[in-house]
Amino acid sequence: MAILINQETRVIVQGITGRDGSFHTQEMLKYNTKVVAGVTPGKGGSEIFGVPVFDTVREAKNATRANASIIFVPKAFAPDAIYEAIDAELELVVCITEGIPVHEMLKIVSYLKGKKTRLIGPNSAGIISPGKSKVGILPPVAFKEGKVGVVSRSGTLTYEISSHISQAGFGESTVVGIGGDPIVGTNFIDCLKMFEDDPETEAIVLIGEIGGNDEERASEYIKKYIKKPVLAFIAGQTAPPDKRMGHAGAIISGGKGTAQEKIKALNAAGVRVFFEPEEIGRLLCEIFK
Amino acid sequence: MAILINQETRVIVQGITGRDGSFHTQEMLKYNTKVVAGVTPGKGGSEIFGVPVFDTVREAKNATRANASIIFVPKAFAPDAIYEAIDAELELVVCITEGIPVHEMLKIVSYLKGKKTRLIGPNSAGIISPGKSKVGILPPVAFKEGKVGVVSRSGTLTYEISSHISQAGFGESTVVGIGGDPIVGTNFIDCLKMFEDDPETEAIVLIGEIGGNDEERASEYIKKYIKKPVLAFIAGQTAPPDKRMGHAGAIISGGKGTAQEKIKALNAAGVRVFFEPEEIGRLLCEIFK
Amino acid sequence: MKIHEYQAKEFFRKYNIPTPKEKLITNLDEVDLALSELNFPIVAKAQVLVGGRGKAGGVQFCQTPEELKEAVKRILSMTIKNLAVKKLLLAEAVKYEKEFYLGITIDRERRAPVLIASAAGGMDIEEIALRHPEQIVITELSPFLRLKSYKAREVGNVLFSDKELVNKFIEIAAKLTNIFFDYECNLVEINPLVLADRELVAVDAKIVFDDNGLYRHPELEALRDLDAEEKSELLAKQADLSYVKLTGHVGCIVNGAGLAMATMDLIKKYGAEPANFLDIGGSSSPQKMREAMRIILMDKNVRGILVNIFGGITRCDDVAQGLLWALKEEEIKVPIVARLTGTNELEARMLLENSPIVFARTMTEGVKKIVELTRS
Amino acid sequence: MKIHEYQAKEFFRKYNIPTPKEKLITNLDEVDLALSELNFPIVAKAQVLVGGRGKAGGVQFCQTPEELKEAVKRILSMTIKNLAVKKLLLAEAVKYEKEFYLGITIDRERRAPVLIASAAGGMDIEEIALRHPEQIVITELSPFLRLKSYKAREVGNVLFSDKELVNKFIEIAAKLTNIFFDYECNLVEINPLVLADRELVAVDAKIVFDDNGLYRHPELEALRDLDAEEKSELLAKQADLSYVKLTGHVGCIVNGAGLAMATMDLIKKYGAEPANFLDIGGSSSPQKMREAMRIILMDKNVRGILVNIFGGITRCDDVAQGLLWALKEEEIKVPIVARLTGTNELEARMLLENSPIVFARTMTEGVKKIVELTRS
Repeated sequence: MAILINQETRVIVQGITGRDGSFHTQEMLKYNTKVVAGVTPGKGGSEIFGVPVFDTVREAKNATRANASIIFVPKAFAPDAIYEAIDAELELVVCITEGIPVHEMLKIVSYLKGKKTRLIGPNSAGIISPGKSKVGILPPVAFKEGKVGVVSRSGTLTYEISSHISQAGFGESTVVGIGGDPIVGTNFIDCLKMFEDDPETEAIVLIGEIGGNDEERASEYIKKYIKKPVLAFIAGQTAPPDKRMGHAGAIISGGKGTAQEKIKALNAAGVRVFFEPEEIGRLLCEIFK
Repeated sequence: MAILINQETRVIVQGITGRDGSFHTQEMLKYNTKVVAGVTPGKGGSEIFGVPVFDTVREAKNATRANASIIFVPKAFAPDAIYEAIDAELELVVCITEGIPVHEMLKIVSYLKGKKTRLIGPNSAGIISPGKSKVGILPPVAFKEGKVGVVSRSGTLTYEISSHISQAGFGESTVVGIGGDPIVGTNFIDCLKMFEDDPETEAIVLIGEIGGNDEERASEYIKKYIKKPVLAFIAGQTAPPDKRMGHAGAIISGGKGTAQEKIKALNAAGVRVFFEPEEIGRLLCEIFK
Repeated sequence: MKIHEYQAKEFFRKYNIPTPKEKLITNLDEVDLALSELNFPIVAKAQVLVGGRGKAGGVQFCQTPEELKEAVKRILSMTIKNLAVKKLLLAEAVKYEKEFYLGITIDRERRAPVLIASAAGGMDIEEIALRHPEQIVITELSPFLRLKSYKAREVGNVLFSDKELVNKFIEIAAKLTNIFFDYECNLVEINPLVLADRELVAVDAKIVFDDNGLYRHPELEALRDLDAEEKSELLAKQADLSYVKLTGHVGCIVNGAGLAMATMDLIKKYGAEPANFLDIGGSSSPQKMREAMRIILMDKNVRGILVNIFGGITRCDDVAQGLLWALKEEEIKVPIVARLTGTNELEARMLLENSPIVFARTMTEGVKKIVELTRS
Repeated sequence: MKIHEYQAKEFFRKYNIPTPKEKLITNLDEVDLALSELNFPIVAKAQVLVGGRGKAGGVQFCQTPEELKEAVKRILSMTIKNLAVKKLLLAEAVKYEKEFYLGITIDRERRAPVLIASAAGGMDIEEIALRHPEQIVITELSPFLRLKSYKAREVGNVLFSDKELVNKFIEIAAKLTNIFFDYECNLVEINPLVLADRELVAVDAKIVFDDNGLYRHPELEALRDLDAEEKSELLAKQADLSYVKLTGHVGCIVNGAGLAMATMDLIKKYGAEPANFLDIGGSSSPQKMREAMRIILMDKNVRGILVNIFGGITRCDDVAQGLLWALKEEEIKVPIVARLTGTNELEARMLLENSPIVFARTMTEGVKKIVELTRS
């Protein structure tokens, strides 16, 4: 099962001829992801690593029955790439591009209402369902097929924590990087819901960080609807207020969104919060003993 | 039953203190329409014909549990009045105002997608469910409680034809003026569907005119889904091509949208087309004999 | 509101859509000056606000100054569909390989703006649309997002196999879309858009503005060609009446466009021809009726007038007042039949009791009477 | 990017939002010239890019030239939260009856822009928001439609009972919304918006631009206050690194913001304090690592450096190359602990084999080692 992606997912790489796009196309192909097409406007008709390149997403979809895309397009063109994927009615769109202006994202989420597409990101590390498919930039070494669902706002921190889950022998059903920007297409709650419904997932790890209140809302949702055990890690406990920590999302403002508040909310929802990545192995052992 | 409006409809008049708004508020009150509130920005707190006036639709709705509105606001402000009614989540909005720029309507119909509101018009004569309620400017003298559903793009032509339906003794379940503009919120098909489902309606009269292809599409729909007898009148058989006939919608372009084509399509769908308003009485007699 | 090709081309230039080198002239004397800027071959094109100028001989290809002057003289003396040709556009002829069509308009069925394109551009695009719809590409636009380049590319890929041309097409389509939205147009059109020497050039141009949007772009009013509109139609517009002059003998004054068209249809059905379409509109005032009478009486073809009113907002007594006013001020020699139903019907009858106006109780009766009275 | 009050006020004036009469000065000599344009009482306000200037004594109300000069001298010599005050805004004091709050920002929960207003404006709006949320009015905006006047009216009716003031509020809200959208802001704010003599006046102004949107508004770059940013942070920005200087002793270089914050948290957990946040970002190059080392070594508080890399896109051998480069060019006296996992991990180890760098296998081990090595 897994969530969002599996062996059947047929992926278009938007921006396949760019530096990051071509590198990660190779990486995804190595992972046996069904990369069925690439899109670079003006380069349609060519081929890269055996993947046919098209000028537009619609052409690529029509020719290959693709149902998902991953976007490596530079930030100035990424919003259009997202609209294009939405208009082509792809089921899943994963946007890796970072640095998209937040006002563009406001328009995109407004446009998404009532549409068929699920958008992951932007500024996402992508998705991996270990052993099945990878639609993202996550390094496979950190992941192993298993029963823990991971959802995260971060990139490398996700690899770090997942590697401990893998080393402890549990492995992951699916790992989703929802992206670190203030406005993203899919939030914690959306993923929690999918994990709760996924029979392959037996525990959920949520990796949050300071800024916003997505973790607080997720806590309320967990309290009400999630029966599976949830563990959480929150980065940024030592971050000073009002200093930007790289992710646009990680701004503490008006006393809200601090690590302390998030941890309090998670604890109140019965979520076990851990403070050191490698602790996760021991905690999962306790749960599954 | 009737469609769209009945005794329970609670109406806000947007632009109640204007010339047309105040006149027709009186007329609707005379017809026992439940006009529960008026809206004129900046005049909230006053009262007109015993109807309380509010500054905004939301305030009016919250205070009076209104579920519909009728718009008499001048064309420059009418688009905002429509957005306001949509945002206040009214079920039904009837826009009488004519002369709204079509590009404004394009934005409005795009904004309407996925919203709860049904928009009638603009440039509509409104709706009457004889004996029950009137949300419009239609003169009651032409209408009588009965079993014929009437849907029309015109105003006075609707009164003319309805008056013959009434004089012939059949009367109307509901009469809907969908508006004569090229882009309107509700089209023939929407109304045909509602009339088909309405147990009080036993026959349907469709009043079209040249321009666009709403009648042609209605014909296809009738062929497939409408079991009740349908009669139709098409105005503009003598109109020269490419001359504007008052309604922005009534432009014949590229050979499409002529009265001849519409009549052909209607006939092919088994619709009886009549060519003189007073004929309708005799035709209904045949149907109900 | 339609504008002339030369005016539309000015919008194209403002938005950097490639056009041929052109000069507008209004008389023969201006040809020499124009020739100092243009190279032969030159196409002389009549500037009239109706279609079919080509078939009427209003477009001519010229190789020499003599040929051109001959053509200018001839075309400036032409009348195309009742419109005198007063302006002429001289354009350097473009030697092209292929003609395309590109237009943006409002699709009533989709209730959205659409971009329409075809590799089969030229004079007969309407024919193509009817007979070979598969040669027409249509894509829907969002009024909020305008034209996203991938949509233009989808279309361009159907039209061109050369990627460079696709990119040029995308640029032109984006600019044309901006004209469409910036000025609230009903239609912007390039037909033909030609491929010449690896460039795309707009050889003809058409723009139609939404009349309802004009009040938000007051600068467009200056583009109105007053010569091209019937004087009576202009007068009607000033009086806030909707009037179209036609060629029959029965004048008619009606409230509401649908009822007005139905009245015209019925006049025809009973054997006569309407002299006009005239809708006095929703609101009610004797003044409007007075103006309507003045405008109809300007038409010397009119042998009789039918007034057909279904009073709602329009009050029949207001209509009667206006009629009386007209009767007093104008010397009216033609018969008038009035059918006044609805609001204040009785008051109206009383007002007109001693006038020469013939009453009718129904629309059909009114039409029959006026047809009878105007039979020559 | 934040800008100063005086800069935000310039936007307000451009958009016709009423502001008090004001003059910016940078030294005492400019006071006399300013006084030729301003009337007493005057408020002198320190222009610094941090909150709390009022509580720090950076705002002073003055009745006389003497009082004002005294205040100017004092404030210009102040340092507020490590920032030296270099500019001072002199504003005619507005005698007001009531303070309001008006702001537009992005609500992450609603995923939409929101307009926020309160009749309880002034210094403690955050307190009000926490303790009396019912005194705050929030309304959602559409990014396509901006602020429709009925939404502003709904809010205005909550704040004001006087219709005229509601209309003035609607106007100001519309203008503020236009600034917000035109320049892609994260925040535009008037606090307080005061009611004075039946007028609404923006006494303070705050604008924060979305850093990701800045490239589309190059003119805004000129507004950046380079003095207010740490020199090392500016250098980092030029090198495309995300760096924040802090006050601890353990320098850290990490790839990814989340992992960087987690690393800092862990340093603290094991008893030390991080000297900085530094994210070398996703892409990989020895150059970036070299620059990161240079920037960290500028901080004289740093007693040791932890390099924590989970290689994905970032290649560990690139990181190692950058480290070697730095070791060669700089005289490094502090210990370095490196934890390099993931892509090309082995190559990295081989490269660094004979260097003084201490290896760690895990993040926790790396943190423990650097904390140990930097203990004073």
